[in-house]
Amino acid sequence: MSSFGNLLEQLVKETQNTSLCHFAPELVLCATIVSLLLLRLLSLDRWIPTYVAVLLGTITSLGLAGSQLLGLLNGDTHAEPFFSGLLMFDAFGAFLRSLLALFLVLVVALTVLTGIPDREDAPDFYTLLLGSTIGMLLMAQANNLLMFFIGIEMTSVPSYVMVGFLKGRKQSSEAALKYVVYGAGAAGVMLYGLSLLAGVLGTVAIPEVSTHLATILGSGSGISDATSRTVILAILMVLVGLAFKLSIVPFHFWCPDAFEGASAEVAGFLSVASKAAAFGLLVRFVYAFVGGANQVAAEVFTGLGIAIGAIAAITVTFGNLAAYSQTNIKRLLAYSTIAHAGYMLMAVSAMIVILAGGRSIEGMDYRAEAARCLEGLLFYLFVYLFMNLGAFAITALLRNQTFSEKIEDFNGVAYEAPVLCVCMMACVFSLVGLPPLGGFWGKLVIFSTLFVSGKIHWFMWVMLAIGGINTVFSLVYYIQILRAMFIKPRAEGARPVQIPTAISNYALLITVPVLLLGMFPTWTTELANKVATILLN
Amino acid sequence: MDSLGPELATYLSIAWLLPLVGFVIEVMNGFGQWNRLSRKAALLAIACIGTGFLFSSYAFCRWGTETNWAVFAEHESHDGHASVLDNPKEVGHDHHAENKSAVPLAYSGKFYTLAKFGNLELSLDYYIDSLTLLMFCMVTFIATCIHVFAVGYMSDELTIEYVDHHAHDSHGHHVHRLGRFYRFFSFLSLFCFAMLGLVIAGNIFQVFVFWELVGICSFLLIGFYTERKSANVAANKAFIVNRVGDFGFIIGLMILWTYCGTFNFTEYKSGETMKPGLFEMVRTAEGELTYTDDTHETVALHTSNEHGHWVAPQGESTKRRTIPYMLLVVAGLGVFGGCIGKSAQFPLQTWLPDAMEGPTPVSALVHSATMVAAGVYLAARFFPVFTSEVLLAIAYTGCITLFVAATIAVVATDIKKVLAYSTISQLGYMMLAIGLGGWAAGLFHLITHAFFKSLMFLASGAVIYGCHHEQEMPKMGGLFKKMPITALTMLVGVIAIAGLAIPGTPIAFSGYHSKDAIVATALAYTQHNPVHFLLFMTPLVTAGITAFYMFRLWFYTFTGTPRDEHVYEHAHEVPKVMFVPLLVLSVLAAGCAIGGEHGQLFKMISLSEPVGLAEGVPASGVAQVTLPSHDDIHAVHSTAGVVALLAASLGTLTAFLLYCKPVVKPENIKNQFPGLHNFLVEKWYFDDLYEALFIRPSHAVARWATGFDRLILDGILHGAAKSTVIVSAIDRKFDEGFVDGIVNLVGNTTRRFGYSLRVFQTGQIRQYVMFIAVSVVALFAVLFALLPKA
Amino acid sequence: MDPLCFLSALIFLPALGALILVAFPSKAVDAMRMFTVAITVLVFAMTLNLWLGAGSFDSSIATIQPVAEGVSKPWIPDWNIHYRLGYDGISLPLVVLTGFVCVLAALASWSINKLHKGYFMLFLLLETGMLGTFLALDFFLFYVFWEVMLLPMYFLIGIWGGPRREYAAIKFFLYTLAGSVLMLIAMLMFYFGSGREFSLIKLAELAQDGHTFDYTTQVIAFVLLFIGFAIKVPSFPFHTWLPDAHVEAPTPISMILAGVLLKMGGYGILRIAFPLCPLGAQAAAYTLVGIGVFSIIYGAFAALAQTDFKRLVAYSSVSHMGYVVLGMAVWKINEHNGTDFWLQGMSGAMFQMIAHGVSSAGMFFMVGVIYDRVHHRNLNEFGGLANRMPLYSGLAAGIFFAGLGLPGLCGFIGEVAVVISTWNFSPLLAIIAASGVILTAAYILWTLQRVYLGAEYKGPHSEEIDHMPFNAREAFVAFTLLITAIVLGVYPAIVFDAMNPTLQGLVDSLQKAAPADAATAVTQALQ
Amino acid sequence: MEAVSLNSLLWVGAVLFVCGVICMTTKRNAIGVLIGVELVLNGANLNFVAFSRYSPLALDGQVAAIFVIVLAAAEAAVALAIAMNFYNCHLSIDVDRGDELHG
Repeated sequence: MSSFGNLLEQLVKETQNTSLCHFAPELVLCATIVSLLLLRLLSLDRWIPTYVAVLLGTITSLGLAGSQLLGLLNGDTHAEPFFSGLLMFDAFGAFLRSLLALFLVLVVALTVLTGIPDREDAPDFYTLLLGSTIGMLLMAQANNLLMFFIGIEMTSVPSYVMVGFLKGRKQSSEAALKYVVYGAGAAGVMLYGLSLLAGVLGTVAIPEVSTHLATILGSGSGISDATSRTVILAILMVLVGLAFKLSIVPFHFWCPDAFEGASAEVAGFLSVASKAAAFGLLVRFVYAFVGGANQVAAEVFTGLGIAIGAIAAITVTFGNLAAYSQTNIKRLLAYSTIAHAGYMLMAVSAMIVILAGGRSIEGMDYRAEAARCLEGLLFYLFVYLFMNLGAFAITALLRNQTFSEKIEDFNGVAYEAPVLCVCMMACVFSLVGLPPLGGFWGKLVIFSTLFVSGKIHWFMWVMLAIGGINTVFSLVYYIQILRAMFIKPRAEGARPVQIPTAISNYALLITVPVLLLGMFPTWTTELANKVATILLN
Repeated sequence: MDSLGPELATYLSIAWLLPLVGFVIEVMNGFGQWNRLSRKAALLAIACIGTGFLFSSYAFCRWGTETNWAVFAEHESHDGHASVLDNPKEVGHDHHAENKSAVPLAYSGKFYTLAKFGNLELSLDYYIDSLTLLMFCMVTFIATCIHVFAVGYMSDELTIEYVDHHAHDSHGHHVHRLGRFYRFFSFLSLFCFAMLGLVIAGNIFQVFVFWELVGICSFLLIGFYTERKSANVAANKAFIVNRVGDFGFIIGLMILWTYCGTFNFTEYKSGETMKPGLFEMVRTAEGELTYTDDTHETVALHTSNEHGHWVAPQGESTKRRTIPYMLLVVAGLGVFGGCIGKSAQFPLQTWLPDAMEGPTPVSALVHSATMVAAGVYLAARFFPVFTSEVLLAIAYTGCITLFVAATIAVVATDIKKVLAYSTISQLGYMMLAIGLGGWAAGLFHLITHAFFKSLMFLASGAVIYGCHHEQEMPKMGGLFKKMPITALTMLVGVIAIAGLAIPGTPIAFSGYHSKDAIVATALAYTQHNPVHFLLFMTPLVTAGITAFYMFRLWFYTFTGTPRDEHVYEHAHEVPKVMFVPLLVLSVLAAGCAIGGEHGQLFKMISLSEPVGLAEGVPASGVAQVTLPSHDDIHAVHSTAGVVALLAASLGTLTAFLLYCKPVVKPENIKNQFPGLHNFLVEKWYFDDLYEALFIRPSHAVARWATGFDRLILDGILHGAAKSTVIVSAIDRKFDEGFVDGIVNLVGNTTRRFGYSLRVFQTGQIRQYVMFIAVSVVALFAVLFALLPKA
Repeated sequence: MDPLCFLSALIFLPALGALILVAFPSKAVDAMRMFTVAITVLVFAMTLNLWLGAGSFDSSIATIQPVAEGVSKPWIPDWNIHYRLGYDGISLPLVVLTGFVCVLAALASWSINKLHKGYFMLFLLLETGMLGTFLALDFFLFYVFWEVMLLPMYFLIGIWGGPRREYAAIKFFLYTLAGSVLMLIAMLMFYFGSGREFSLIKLAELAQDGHTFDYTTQVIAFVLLFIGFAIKVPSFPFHTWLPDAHVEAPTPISMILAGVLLKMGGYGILRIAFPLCPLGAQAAAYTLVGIGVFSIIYGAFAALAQTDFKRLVAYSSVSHMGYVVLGMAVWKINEHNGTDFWLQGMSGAMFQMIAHGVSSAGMFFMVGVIYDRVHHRNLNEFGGLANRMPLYSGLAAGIFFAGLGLPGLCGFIGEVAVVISTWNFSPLLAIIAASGVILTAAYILWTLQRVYLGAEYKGPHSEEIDHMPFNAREAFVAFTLLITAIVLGVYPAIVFDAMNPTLQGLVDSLQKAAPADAATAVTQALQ
Repeated sequence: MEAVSLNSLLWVGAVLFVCGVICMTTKRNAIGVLIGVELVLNGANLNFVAFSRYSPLALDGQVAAIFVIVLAAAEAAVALAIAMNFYNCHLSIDVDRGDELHG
């Protein structure tokens, strides 16, 4: 029993000394949730608006996450697993946590401005929001297949509710039902895959996966035996679950419906945050397999990378084409979200291909190149945070004036809300990927990684071409929004739009980084590169 | 004497640029403060061109003085001009003085560089020889006369409300407009500038530049009555038909530029070294081509040797510049193509009669005396580059032209059209002469023709003015009594062009001498080349026709009984300002060629004759024609003179019998040959032919070009769209108006596809979930199918 | 002033002006107009200073100035991207042209009748984009400026354009974006092929050393780049955006579009496509010449069939810009003149760009003037303007003659220099190209006849012609253009002298990198 | 008692999984769909437990199973709530009635 006692003692010690510190941002968010509930319980929310507490909590969380990131980058602290290896404390995770926390702050600020949860529902809404975020933070740090699933579920369950939060609206309830059914189904498939994976590999700890896998794949019979096939099947099922979160074709169906049914704020939140977290998870998961792959596995994973790339290309194309015919701006942006997930998936695909096949290419520092892929992904996520939130936020802000989210109802608003519309223009052009906006730089980095990985397999060049063509196509539907705002005349008798300065400032606050990231991306790219290099070495 | 070249260049440049200054001032002030009633523009224009004449004359005198007037010294020998060249030669030529006796006296130099590409250089140069000087004097003099005449002729433009009886608005009223006196003179000034620039040009590129400029002046002047559609159409036609010729011109330029690397006529200074011009490159000092092979397929281009001679480097050096003989022919034909356009030669002669829409002084200056002669001038100037094939082509072109135009002139009734056709015909004579090697004869005719044709045009202008803008001869008749001065001066011109003379006496008008020279050349030529007998017969016959239609014109207009009382009633003699130029010109038309081949004018021209022509040129090339020497021509001169005179007299007599003392009614003849008459009246159907051959097809191609996007891509689009419709089972009309170009094709296809994707997005949860299952299975299958089998 | 600062000031002065415009009250239209004109004049003065000012441009130097590798500051160091500026004989004339056309376009902007502030801001931003494109020497920077230009253009056409403005604007945008995506891919090829280098000068050196980029790479890159630039030029078959964009754009924007934007295509070919892929360029030379010739003829024929005045001028641009592509590509050495004919073609092409910048801007302006009065552009419903508006018609005739290629005016020099250099390359194509002179004359003269000549004006709004006389501002713009056309036509050496050393250097280095006509080159070497 | 082989357990799990998927895809009733989800989750759970016995996964598998049960309960609760909400709006829990959002 003493060993158990020792174990327990060690656990407590570890928890107190390191794990809780590392877990501080999440803890702050938990505390915020509790305080929200308490505030309402004590009826204090009459004096203290809910959002004040939420903002306080989220900003604190952001500060903590940021300082952790800085610490890790400066080498003050070092990467280590915590909570007995369930979670991983490293720069990659810290980066995503900071990003998510920052995003959370911005979303909360947006909800304050749009007033989407009314006073009564605010604590519930923020509870769900924060809860979902905590799930995402877990996803970003998951170091264990179980945490993998827990993180996804923690993210998903509150978001189901948030989608259906607009009470009494048919569309909203329908969207939520679709989301939940689809999500639960996907989660089920993924879990089944996880169970197979864990069973076959005999471990749930992600860092151990690669060694176990190498043993299996290297056991002589290659991948043709049942075990290997089971592993591949399992991986595939897990990827289905992730693809659902990322809304990758063909697991994207929920996305437009859910986004259209949900309020723009929620849609914006889901489109960025759940993607960022899921990509974090995907990278970790994939790296676990590919990172230590041997020669046999290299071929398999190059194939896998290309397959993912093909799916990414299909996703981009599908997202862009389907967006053509949309009349609802949220729905249009939902398809745009799908397309952008495709672009980002391209980076992952390039990373897999380079990691798996780069060693055999002479003169290629494959780890550095892979780090560039990851850098591209992280940078893209960072820009995407601003530009996509910007687009959704401005939609939400204008919706509060026009009471509609139809594109045609935004006709001519540019002349009554110039700042918002100019910001929208910047965000939209950034989404298209035009310089000197951040989206361009993100695409450039990703395209460049595709180009480099093309040396390993020509298909990556095809993807590059597809990506390029899609950039052109995407212009057509994005510009519908701007055309409505700037070129079409305001409808006769339309209600005049008046935008308070605070709202304009908020829009500027989101948009200026888009511009700055495009003109001076160095700071961010270097940061992302550092993070990526640390993860991949 | 080194300074003479630049000095002459200075004088001529002043003469050349003064009209430009005049033009600028006239145009500026025309829009500005000058009112519509002011004659200042005319005075300025006359001052400019008059001063230009003085400077030209002074340059001429300077030249004469420096050469001690050797040209006018009595030298019976045809190579008399060699003595002139005892004087030191022109700038920069001293280092190969031993060549000088064979090279015509010429001064060349550069104004400034337009562009320089490595060793290639485009510049504005001058090239001054006796021909240049002569042309300057002739052009400025005639232009001055015509300017003066135009003051009278255009005086009805001095109004603020000019009624144009030939232009109607949509209600059928005459168009009222402001008078445009100043504009007319500013255009005339611009034309003078361009024409003189063409004459002084020292390289073929520069000729092209001014070639185009005279073309545009011609365009502006033909279309002077902008309200008249016919005038606009004629102006366009003139310019565009000329451009067709210029197309050939450019091809010639391209070939020469590519193979010779220069456009200069003669040697020029590039940096510190002298480089050969086109003439030195193509011809030796003896005026012959140098072949590099026995089959005569390649011509060597000369470069400077260590002694400063222009020779072809010997041996199989690849550095030797050569030009395929065929390309030299093509280049010559190309440049001649330009001449065809400008000089209205067959088959581009159709624009000139239409160009008579312009005011008559314009016809006199631009479309008879100067611009149209520029083609002949260029053909002469560029003579050294032409090979025998080109010369033969020139000869036949001239031959056909002179005949075709003369036949049409026989049936023309518009007084100016008759003159226009006669101009074409006479230009044909000039071309013929040049093609036959009668270089000096052709230019001789150019000068004499300039005088008598401008005279006749002005006279016809006077008639038109006197008859209040009536141009149809059938409405005239008997005008001699009303306007005797005009009639008499016109008669001088008619006699001159008909080539009448009293045999055995020196009494002969200018046209006799020059045409005589041409016919003599033709005769000598035919003697050497009997195959080409038509080149003698046709001009001979046409000489008769010429006399016939010119006298027909005169008799028709001035004699007989008035055919239209109204016109006759109002006819009156023209004012002094108009008839004085007529008188001046008639003196020159009659007397400018005094002495014929032994006269000063002919000698002056001969001085510039290309080397080697005097001795004749033996047969060579594909054409195998021999050019007669001066001696040959001289030998047949009297014979030719007699037959030509005979032909002319016959023509005159016929005209007299038909139109003055009608023995036979012209109508009867007309009715006898309705087909032929129609054929001639319709101008040999050239216009219709071109309409069908070129104008309509090019408009069709234009429509095709503009419809390419719509029609072709539309078809593709419809096909693509239809198949997409079937595939996606969506039948929705889409905006056909956007269908324009490939972008739309792609755009619409993708949009369609986008719409079709909505089918999948059914909104039904069960199907969504089904997708999960199906997708997983499908992905699994695909992945396993693709994975490498270890 | 430090050259980098000066060039940056030149580029960003208009952008600064646009920012200042924000502060103007919306009602102060005249103030905004004058302010914009003042800014453009200032920029033009700076460009002139760059050209003529003491010590700023030495026309005898072939390399980039003020220093051979361009003045630069690191911009995005981890990508080795520099903010690198400089000018030489190729870009400087175009920079000056930009300054010049912008002044006149600003003066032509009086006809803009709504949302003045937005218009002038976008106008100035556009100028920044254009100047930046011409002055940038870093591929990435070039690309950024290239794209930056798109946005204002889209809105300028889309908001202030004609009835089908949305369509035209998006068409323009799509075409150019498609081109720039291709350019982007080529850019990546060079970037990674060269070991992460974006400097156009270094890339050119690497490309011309013959080892860094192999033949296949160069051909692919050239095709990508050429399509990107050909869209802008525009060459057949990438030209169909142009008529729409021109027809719908407001007059001053048409002027800029024709006067400057199209030149970027030609400039890109000379600055990037040729130096960076000499082998590819050489392999494609015949195709390029073919495209150039076909564009000349096709554009001219298409122009002949138009009934819309502006569309006609737009197609004439297609035709005229065909000479540019043609002239650049006549890459063949001649036994005696070496690369001189190619140099001539290039110089002619460059000159043609300048000349077309002047003449087409003028033509569009002249169309705009009459459009402002009668509000239609149907060629069959004009006529008689020569009497109604004599000064206008006279100036218009002059400018159209410049487009026609009349000697003494700017259009002639470029066209003729290009055409006569072509025979050396291909006699057949030379002949076809030369036939363009006939068609050009035909459509221009026919246009003049239908618009200015004739007995009377046949279209609607006849009274407006009398109510709105040709005013001094318009006359000034037209006069300036005509005088420039004449000066360039009479003394083209001012432009040729400025650009010839640079072009000579370019031609020599390209010929060295990809010897044309190898047999001849060997023979020459043996001697 | 003869020990049940791993494969047999996995087969049961697989059957559960497939049944669940079929249930999800065919049931029109929202509750039925949720039942399908539960079947799928339980199939996975069975795998975990089975592996915990037969593979090095050991206790981790059982822990995972417990967590999954908890999460499944939470999810089911939320899903039912959402289904209730849907019913309130549509007066039906036929999932095919939710077809407003499409295209």
